Amino acid sequence: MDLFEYQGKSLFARVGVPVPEGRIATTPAEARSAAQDLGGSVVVKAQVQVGGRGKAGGIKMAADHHEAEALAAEILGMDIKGHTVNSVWVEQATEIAAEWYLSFTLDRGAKRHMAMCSARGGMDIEGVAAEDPDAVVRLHIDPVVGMANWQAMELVYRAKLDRGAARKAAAAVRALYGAFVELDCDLVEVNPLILTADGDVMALDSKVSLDTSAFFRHPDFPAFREAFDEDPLEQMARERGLNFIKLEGSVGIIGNGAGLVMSTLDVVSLVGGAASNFLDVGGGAGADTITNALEVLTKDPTVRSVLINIFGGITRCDLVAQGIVEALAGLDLPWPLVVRLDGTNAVEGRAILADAASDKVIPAATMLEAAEKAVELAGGN
Amino acid sequence: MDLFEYQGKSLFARVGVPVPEGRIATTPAEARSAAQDLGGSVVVKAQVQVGGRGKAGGIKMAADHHEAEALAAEILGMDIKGHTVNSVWVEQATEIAAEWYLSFTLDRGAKRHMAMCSARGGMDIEGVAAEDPDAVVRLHIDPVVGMANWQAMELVYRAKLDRGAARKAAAAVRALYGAFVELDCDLVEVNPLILTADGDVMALDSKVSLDTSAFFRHPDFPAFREAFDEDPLEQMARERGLNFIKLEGSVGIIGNGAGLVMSTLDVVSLVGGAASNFLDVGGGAGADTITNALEVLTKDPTVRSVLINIFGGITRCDLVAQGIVEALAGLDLPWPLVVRLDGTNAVEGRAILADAASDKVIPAATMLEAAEKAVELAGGN
Amino acid sequence: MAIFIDTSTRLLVQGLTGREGGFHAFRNRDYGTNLVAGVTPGKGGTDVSGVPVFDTVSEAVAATGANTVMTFVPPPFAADAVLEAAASDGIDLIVCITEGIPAQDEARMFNYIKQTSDVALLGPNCPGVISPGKASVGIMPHEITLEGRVGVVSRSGTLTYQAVHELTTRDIGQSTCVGIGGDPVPGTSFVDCLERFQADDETEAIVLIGEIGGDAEEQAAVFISETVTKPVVAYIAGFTAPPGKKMGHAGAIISGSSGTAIAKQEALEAVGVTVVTYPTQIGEAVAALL
Amino acid sequence: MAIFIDTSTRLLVQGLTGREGGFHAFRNRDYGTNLVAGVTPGKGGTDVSGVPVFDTVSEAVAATGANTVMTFVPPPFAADAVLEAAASDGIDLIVCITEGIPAQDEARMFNYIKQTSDVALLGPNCPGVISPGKASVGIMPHEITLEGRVGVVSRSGTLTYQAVHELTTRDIGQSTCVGIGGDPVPGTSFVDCLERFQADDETEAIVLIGEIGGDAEEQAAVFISETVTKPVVAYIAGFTAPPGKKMGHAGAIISGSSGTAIAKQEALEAVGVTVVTYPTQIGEAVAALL
Repeated sequence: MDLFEYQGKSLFARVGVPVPEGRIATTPAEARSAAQDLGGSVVVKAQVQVGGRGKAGGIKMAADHHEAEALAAEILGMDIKGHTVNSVWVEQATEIAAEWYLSFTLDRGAKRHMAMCSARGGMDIEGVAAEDPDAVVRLHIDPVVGMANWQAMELVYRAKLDRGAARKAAAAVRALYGAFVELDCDLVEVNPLILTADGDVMALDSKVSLDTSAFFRHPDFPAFREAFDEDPLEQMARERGLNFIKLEGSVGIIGNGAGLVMSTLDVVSLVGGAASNFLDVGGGAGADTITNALEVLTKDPTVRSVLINIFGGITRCDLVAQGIVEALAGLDLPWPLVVRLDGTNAVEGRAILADAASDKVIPAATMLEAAEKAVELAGGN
Repeated sequence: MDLFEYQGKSLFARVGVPVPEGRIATTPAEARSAAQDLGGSVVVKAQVQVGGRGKAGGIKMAADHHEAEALAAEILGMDIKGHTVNSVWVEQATEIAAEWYLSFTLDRGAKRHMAMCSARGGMDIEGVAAEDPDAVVRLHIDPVVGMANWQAMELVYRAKLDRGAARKAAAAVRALYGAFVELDCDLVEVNPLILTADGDVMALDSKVSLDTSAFFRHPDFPAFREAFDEDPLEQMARERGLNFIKLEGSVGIIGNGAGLVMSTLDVVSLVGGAASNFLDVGGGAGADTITNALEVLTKDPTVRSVLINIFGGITRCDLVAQGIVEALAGLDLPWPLVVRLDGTNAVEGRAILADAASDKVIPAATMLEAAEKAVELAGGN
Repeated sequence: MAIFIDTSTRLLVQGLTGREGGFHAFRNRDYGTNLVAGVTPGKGGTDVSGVPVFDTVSEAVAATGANTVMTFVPPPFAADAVLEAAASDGIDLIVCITEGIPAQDEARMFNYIKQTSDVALLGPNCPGVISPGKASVGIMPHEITLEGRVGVVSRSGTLTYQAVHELTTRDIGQSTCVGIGGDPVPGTSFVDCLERFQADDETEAIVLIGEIGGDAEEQAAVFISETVTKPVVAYIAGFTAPPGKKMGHAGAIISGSSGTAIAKQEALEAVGVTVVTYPTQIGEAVAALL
Repeated sequence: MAIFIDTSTRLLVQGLTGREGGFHAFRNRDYGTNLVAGVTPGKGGTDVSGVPVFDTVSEAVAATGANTVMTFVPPPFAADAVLEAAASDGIDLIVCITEGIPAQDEARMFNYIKQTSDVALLGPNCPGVISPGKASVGIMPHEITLEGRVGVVSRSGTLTYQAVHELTTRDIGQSTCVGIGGDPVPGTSFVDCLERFQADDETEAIVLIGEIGGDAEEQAAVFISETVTKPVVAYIAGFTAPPGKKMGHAGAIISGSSGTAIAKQEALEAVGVTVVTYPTQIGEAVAALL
């Protein structure tokens, strides 16, 4: 779960990494009063869960609170890569002596944590990494014991951060690694991590992605969502425990298992259609899960046909069929349903659908046949 | 550094292990007032840094504060295995449903932590271990990752602690292991760890030994010493950074390195004498260290001769000789000094002593010769 | 032979007394798997349909000679359970079905097991493994399998079933079908499975089902070119998946151009693997190579 | 050959810029040890008497080909420094001189190195190792040594010197003298050293200096009876040491009757080791066996 910059910074402050003081604002007036509180010049920063704000004009420096108000008025409501700016973070401006890059993530290839650090932060770090790989130092960390002090020092020295600030930088590196592990993050990225004119080390930005599987250890984390501008369909699906992603096409997809659903998307595309969503009901879906999934799709006006592709294992096809029948009865489904059932209790499931004898339900014997029918019913692409 | 029971219990409480409420008292009147505070029946427990208090009559149950006062009057001032009782711990009496034994220490052979647990606690646990080894369950713990929850459960089940209390017992086990590691203990022993009549798990005793090498991480730990009734000679030596243990004989021993000093004790004994102390000046002793060591021995009236046995490595024999010369000048040394110097700068050291030409200093060429002379000068045993 | 499990498998189930654990354990037993023990702390001394339940793995292993563990334990406790199984002498395979274990727990668990033990870990978040006609450990629908000589390995549960189904309906049997699970740190990788299939006398061809993300397929391609002499058919899912909305740059810097379906397809084709476009083509492609 | 160090040793000193570290490092160099680098974080790019100093071990190893590390780092930072050295490819021996490392740090350090690396660790709290005529790493007084064919291994620093002195004054030279250190968790045990001496062509006899506490001598006795064919002379210190004022029962339960000087003497004598009564007898006893 990706956090806003200011939310990530609140976590940094929790582990003792200095961040500039700031306030959140959702209106220009709030931004003015925030700037007035903070005093002096401030930075007004669009809060969006996507990179590239700076280039898009979402980060502006204001000399005083009047200018902060004017800039907030410009930035609030902006569209940045499809994300509407609903809030700005107003923070004290900082004098920067050096800008570094630092991140912690899992290196899936090595199955270990990876720290990356560069003295060339604050700019296009992917470009830096591509053009001069040595400029981004990588260091593996054994998750069993975590990051040792010597590793933090080695990272700092190898990345050639300012030597005079090495110990302070290493302390920030370890604290941020601590946040990565203890707060169950999938990603902690700071760009830039800065050296201030006063010789302190400070996180000027944050990109933090939380592992939702670990929320049982962090009961306060789900509340971060309240600030999100979540797609209503995705929110509805999430609240029903469904793994849903909105896409651009017209064929609604429901399947069990991420791999099978991805494969279904591919097959729909190969036969000339396009999926309107990715929806994985997971393992062991009951009838309720299926009616819930169908109800989510009824809220999406772009859907013109729906393909249900189930290969039963832990999931029982008879329960899936029962869920479809319940949805036919209880919901006003505005589109035809192509249904392919195989695996556990598939015979029983097909029989239940045949008994229901609804002209909205079109059975299919294979994934390919199902995709062809669903695309045809959606009227092609 | 061995703690009093009540000091160890204060550490247990810090890590969330329940202990009975109690107060420390150094007079019968304090004991009465402590018992009054606590209310109901109490236990009055001698605080000494040695085992076997119970058998020696150092633990008594009092029905009320009057009895507590009377019992404290009996116990305070008692001698338990050479330790004078200067304080008693007055704690609320607890109804005991079961008494267990639990300890954590380092198993030097396996080089891992070892947990030991028994359902037959509260009694002579060494006897239990000798007579029925299976009654004391042993479990190695990898210090790299510490004690997992499953290990705590395994310990509890294998030791056959009361099944209904397994989860509470395992939680106490893990908390006490946490104390062992995080508080840098050499030993954490609880005998008995009890199941109360209410089904709770509680530490009714504590034997905690702290690793003084780790005091830099625990700035509050040296203060535990203030309650100790330390031997004045040992205290003086400790404050001067010397490793000193008082013994029963008449030959004072000063050497560098624990192994060499132990060997010197053995040789003194083999030639018919007995050492009055163990005193290791450690590595790299300067002249000051030697004068300090000699000054400590001047405070010991049992010393009749002193043997200085130095094999220089990091320690320079010339500095040792210089320290002896300074002591001869500055202190009134009441006994003859047999000095054996070998290793780094031994020739220079011997020359310095020869130049000093004191009749109090008797050079010796070997350990054996030195021991023979020192024992002779002490007048035999 | 088969790989991972066969008729010598003696299965212990962590969480046998739970609804899911019990359901699948007895399905496995009905298939012929030798289910010898269950472990649920606090339920030691009881039994489920005659299968004895113990408080600890070591006690269960000592009493029953179990050599394989299946873990059905809720996510907050699953890593601890797997580490208990890994520490027990006598266990050489752990199949962790549990989905939703925190990534940090998985990373610690994987690395600690690798550093201190020789046990093989399948999963977590995997459907398990089935050696048709011999044994089944996990949640795969065994009805769709057929005894034979094709090894199947997959990161995705339901796509595994799809692939097996395509083989069985063409009368092509399987030596062993393995779901390695889709989590970021799977205990067993494609490479581990390819190595076992290559060494297995009863396996003549291999089907590999991959998907976008990570570089497991790229690593498999390298291993195939260096070591695997048996024919391999692959299918990759996710060509039309939307580009991941991954935050930050770290992932992109680490993975470079790898991780996309097209990159995986190209890597596999470059080392002679037949990569099919539709899952339905898996059967034909294998038939053509046998 | 000798063991641990010889003319191929390339020494890196952690803490070369400190007073103690510098003093002993240059004494080692004066003896003939090839001192190639120092490491002190923050002092990279400087040098001490021409020996280059680096910020990190990996940088120093890359630049100088160091294969042996001597650690002179204060106790609070020593375990971290040793782990840095152990993680560096190319280092195969670490000699940790530092005294006073917390026991918990030592236990973690020892076990993690054993689980993840093949590096040998001598110490902590040890005087080091000297292969007379070849190299010296540590704080031992090399003046008392003599090149020859007797291996010496000891838990005690000054007793090692005493033993070496007894040999040299009788013109009996040493192949290598090793102080394994007296801390509860020494990186290298008697058994490790006996194994190396047994395999070393240049060692004909072995002197072992033990002391009370632990069971290292008892383990050595078992190893000697099983594996060592070369003659062994031992000396044990601590016959008259007062019984340890150890608190609690755990230690007594673990060690049972082992740990006393007499138990160690008996264990060694039972496997044919000559155990002498006075340290001064070491020389005669070795002479009698050669």
